[in-house]
Amino acid sequence: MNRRQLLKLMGFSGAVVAVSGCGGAFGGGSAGGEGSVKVGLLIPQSGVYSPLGEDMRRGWDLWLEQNGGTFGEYEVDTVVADEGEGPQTGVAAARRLLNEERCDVIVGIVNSAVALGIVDMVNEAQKLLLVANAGAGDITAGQVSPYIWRTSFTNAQVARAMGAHMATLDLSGGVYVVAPDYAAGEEAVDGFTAAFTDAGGTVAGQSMPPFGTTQDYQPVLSRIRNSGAEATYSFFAGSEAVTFVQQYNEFGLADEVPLYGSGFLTEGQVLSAQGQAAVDVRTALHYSTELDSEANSTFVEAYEGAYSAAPTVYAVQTYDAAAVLDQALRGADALDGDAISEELSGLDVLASPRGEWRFDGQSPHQEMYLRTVESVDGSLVNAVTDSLGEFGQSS
Amino acid sequence: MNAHATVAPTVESAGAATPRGRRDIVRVVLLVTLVLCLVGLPLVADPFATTTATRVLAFALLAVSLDLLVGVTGLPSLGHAAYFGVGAYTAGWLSIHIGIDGPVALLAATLAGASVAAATGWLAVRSGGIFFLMLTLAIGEVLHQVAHSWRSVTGGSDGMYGVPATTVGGVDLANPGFLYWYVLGAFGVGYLLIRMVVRSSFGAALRGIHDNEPRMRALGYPVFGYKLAAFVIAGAGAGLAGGLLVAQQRIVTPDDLGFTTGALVLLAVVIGGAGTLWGACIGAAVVVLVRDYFGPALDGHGPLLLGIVFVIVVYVMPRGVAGVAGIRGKERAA
Amino acid sequence: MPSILASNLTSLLNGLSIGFLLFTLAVGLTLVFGMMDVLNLAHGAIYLAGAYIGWYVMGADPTWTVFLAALGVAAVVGLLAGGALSLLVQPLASRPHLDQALLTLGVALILAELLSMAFGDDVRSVSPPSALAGSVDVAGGSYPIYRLFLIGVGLALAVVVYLVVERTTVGALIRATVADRDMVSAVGVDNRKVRIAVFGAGVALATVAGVFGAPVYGARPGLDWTILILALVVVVVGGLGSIKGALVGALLIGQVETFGRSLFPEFASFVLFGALALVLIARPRGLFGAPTGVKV
Amino acid sequence: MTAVLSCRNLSRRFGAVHAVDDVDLDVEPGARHALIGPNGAGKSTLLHLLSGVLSPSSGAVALEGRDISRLSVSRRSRLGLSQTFQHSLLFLSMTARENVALAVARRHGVRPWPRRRVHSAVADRAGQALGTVGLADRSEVPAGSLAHGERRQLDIAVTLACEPRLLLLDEPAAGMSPAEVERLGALIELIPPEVTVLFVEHDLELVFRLATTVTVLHLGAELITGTPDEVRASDAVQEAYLGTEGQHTDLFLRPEPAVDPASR
Repeated sequence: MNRRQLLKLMGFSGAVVAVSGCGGAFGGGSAGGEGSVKVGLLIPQSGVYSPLGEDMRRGWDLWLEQNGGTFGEYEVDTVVADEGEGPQTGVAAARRLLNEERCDVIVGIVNSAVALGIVDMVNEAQKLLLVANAGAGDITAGQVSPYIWRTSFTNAQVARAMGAHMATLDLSGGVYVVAPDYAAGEEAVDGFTAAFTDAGGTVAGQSMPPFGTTQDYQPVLSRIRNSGAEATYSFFAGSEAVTFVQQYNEFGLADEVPLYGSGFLTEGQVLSAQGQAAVDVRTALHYSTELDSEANSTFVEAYEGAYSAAPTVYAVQTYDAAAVLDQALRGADALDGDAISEELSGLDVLASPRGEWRFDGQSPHQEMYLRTVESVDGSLVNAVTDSLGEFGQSS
Repeated sequence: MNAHATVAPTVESAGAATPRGRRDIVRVVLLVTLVLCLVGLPLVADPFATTTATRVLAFALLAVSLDLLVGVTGLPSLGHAAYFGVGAYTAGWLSIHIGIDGPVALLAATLAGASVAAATGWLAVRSGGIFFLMLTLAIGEVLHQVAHSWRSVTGGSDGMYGVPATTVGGVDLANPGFLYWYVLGAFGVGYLLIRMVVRSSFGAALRGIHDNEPRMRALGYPVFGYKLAAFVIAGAGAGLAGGLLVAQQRIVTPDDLGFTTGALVLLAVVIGGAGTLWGACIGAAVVVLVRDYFGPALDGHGPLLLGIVFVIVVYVMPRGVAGVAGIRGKERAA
Repeated sequence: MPSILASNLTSLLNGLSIGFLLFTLAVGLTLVFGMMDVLNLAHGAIYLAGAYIGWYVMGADPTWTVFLAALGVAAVVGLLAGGALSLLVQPLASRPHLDQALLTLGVALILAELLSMAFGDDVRSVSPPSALAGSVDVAGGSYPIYRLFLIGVGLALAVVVYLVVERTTVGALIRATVADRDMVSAVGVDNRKVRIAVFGAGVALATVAGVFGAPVYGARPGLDWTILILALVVVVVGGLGSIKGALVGALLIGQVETFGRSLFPEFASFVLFGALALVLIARPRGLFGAPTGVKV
Repeated sequence: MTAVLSCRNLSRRFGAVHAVDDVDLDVEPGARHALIGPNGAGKSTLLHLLSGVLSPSSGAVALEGRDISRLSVSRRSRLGLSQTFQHSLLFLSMTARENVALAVARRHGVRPWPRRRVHSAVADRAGQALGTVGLADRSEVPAGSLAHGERRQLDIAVTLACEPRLLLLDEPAAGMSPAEVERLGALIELIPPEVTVLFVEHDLELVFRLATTVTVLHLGAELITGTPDEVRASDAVQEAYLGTEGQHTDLFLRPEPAVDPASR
């Protein structure tokens, strides 16, 4: 009986909609005023990723400040929303930016799950999403969406660079591979292992400790020691990177088995928290503050002037996101996803503090650097010791 | 056999009939207004508000199902989100890989929630009070880890994404308004079913267990079985709610069955006043609005607002919490 | 193979040091529960406050003096915070467990946010006092001295707690209260002051544990929940309200977290809660919890 | 005639204490069987062993010839063995009628959906049971608001509503005023003769008024079982246990502090 009543109600409301044909949830809506572009900056402001969010915001603000706050002819109106720690907050915040704030473009996103979680939303809204950090390959692989582009990296891309490099070292005892047990960790492990073994390297062992709940890496460190490996490749970020690098040193492995990793292992604030334990750790990444180029030194100087802090790769990626949007909006005749995407696919080489890069598909094709942590005047930096060649999402 | 036995209890109730009848009319009017407002919402609200309301409904059903445990049976669970997640993953997986119709996915989600609740609940319902709280927390965390680690099925921390828009009879409900009605309908069914359980003799027995478990045993009730049954029904409700969540959110991540979700839904039940199902819905609305609507705009201070709400509720709304009274007494007595 | 023996020895030792750190953490939680019937879910956030105090006071290269100063500051802050929390909880004394637990959960959310505002969201790592920095060779591998120090601290604390509880009048009152709260109040002991003091002491143990733990776990947002869950598992495994249980539970969970994880790396995510579930299946009230289902 | 309830070699130890020590007991059909003895004699423990609240260390309990030693409280209850508790255990947040209804409803089958006809049958039966114990006009009062004596009455109504074959009463008169005890006595006398009653009671006057058989427990063991007159006349009880005639009332009538665990 209840069900019939319910169905009746549903039918009734359906009829109302059919008649009225408009209203509330069913209406469309277009973005802000003439001559301005509304950008939703979706970055973590709370939770464990918030330091990254801070860097991203600075990169974004810095570019706008340097370039008069406009993309092409458009005034930029930035709305910031909190991505939080994951999709529960991030997806809701994205929806707010798209539906409530009616943003034309969304920029940012640290957590891959958030990016993947809003794919459908972006597709349906036909708005551009420019990912400025999240590294899951799937975000821009296999045409998930024509509207999702990225100015950062893929997890596998960075790992492959290190894998290819380590295969050229004389490590007859093999390399031990460690990454947290989650999607990004797995992508890094797969990317590293494929590139490393293809080039003739031997993997001495592999551990994937639980993500987010591991406080103590001693069991892993014991296994590394017992494996007889001559080097360790690791993928860690944030607090796990701090803990891992410090314990790697405390348990005496740093002197015996050199530590390598993807660059997030020693990037930004993480490095200063690790302190001396991080010295001599070698990582691969597409940026370092120590890059010797004019573009970079100008950028670093401006950044340090504005924020009294050294820039990070996260700031650069968002800085570049602004630059990319600027280029695209110079040519675009509209602010919808199709128009901007078309402009993006036509872009050539982009100049950036990280060096020149271009889009390979919808993700950067860029040079990777070998970085070694060194102590310079009492503070730690990622000195650039080598170039690892150019890598794209798939090659 | 006793003179008192012949006293007729009907005299009193006959006298009370008229005011009660009037109260019933007021109630019906209120109810109809409420239903009309709920149904009419997408006609006036913008898509964002409509979508938020859809989320509120999914979360409210989760809270209602938890209320069956916390408020009615007196079993405070911190791990109820686990069954919510199980339902969401089930519905999501079936939609992605088999492409089944929305209502079928919901049914599957309900069954999955119930089966996992049955498989894990026997462990939890052996205990009560704080120990039940901890065991459910442990079960929730284990399932959370499974969601994290079983990447081939769940997609791990990236979540199970790319869930297609819900279809009903082959028509897809990409429009937030239609989706809202679909979720509202399913919510209504779930709510009424749980309300029916609460009002049945079984529900009375559950309240008896809440109030005085040893006495229920002495009356011959198989208490363990009843608690397990309540746990399974609550799990089914949570599974259905999970199916509704994925219909709206179209991604499921391990966070959806984590500790935070479990704690938030418990908060929702407490805000609304444990033991009253509609109260749990109001609590759910408050929690979702704070988290999804106001939270993202607060420069990252959403959790602070939530904490303050938490504290205020515990202090200022003791009636809201009255339903869980008795946990303490029971624990002593057991 | 000797190296496998060595690594197992290291695991064992490490489990011991983690276990004793967990004990300093859990004993406060279990004390407050046993005495006041309050499951203090703000314990993790309070630990984190202690860790931030450690970070703030100790600086880059701390000496013994600075380390002791940090412990002192943490203890004082903890006592005051505990007293305040006890007053917050007081009005809810007649309400069920869940209400008080929920209040402390709200306090935990607020405190964590305040800490994040005050200290930022960066990961802070803390150096041990310089005398304890560095590593020594243990069983063929090197092992951080500070962790050995933690074993000593934990042992000392266990002895102190034992002496206080078993040999002093306050301890007798504590034991009596844990055994039968109503009896103690019926006898006419004004335990209001005692309760404030015990709450203060329990919370101070958490902040002190924060300082001790800072050189191992650092200080960062989110650590509060990790720590809370570990502490809860410890006290539930040991039996809520039992101090002996907290010790045994902490040492057990310490081994589970190190030895268990190294024995079953593929199930590392599950060993903690697996152990909890196993203990509760066998003994629904924990190892040293009150016996179940006897009285009606 | 076989005993309704019998136990053989029943023992229960708490650590080194033999609370119940090798007790044999037979309760005849229709009997009003009293268990007496001073505090610590093991009366309540024995009752709990019979009802299943406690499990025996050794020995067996049989209900109408069927071994029930390993059955749970609720199984025993369904077999027709019901009990009241020393401190009335009631559903304090529910009305008196709802308390009784819970007892009645189980026998009508519990279902997770509404059944109007059964519901009204249950309500009628509950009202009747309340009438039987003299609480008809208190049926809509929450059990928590009832006076102590009324709670006892309600407790008995709830237990009777289970339609037991054997009723175990644990100190039904504890904490009652003389007037209430008088009413209680009348109430117990009204229990249908086909229901066997086994009760523990300190109030000897009530015991000798109601009992057809009396068992005296001492230090966990059975001292004597017999008719009230036999027990009264027993030298063993008089001398070894009750002391002199003048003291025995004091021994047995010491009022117990009435504490209800569920109301705190």
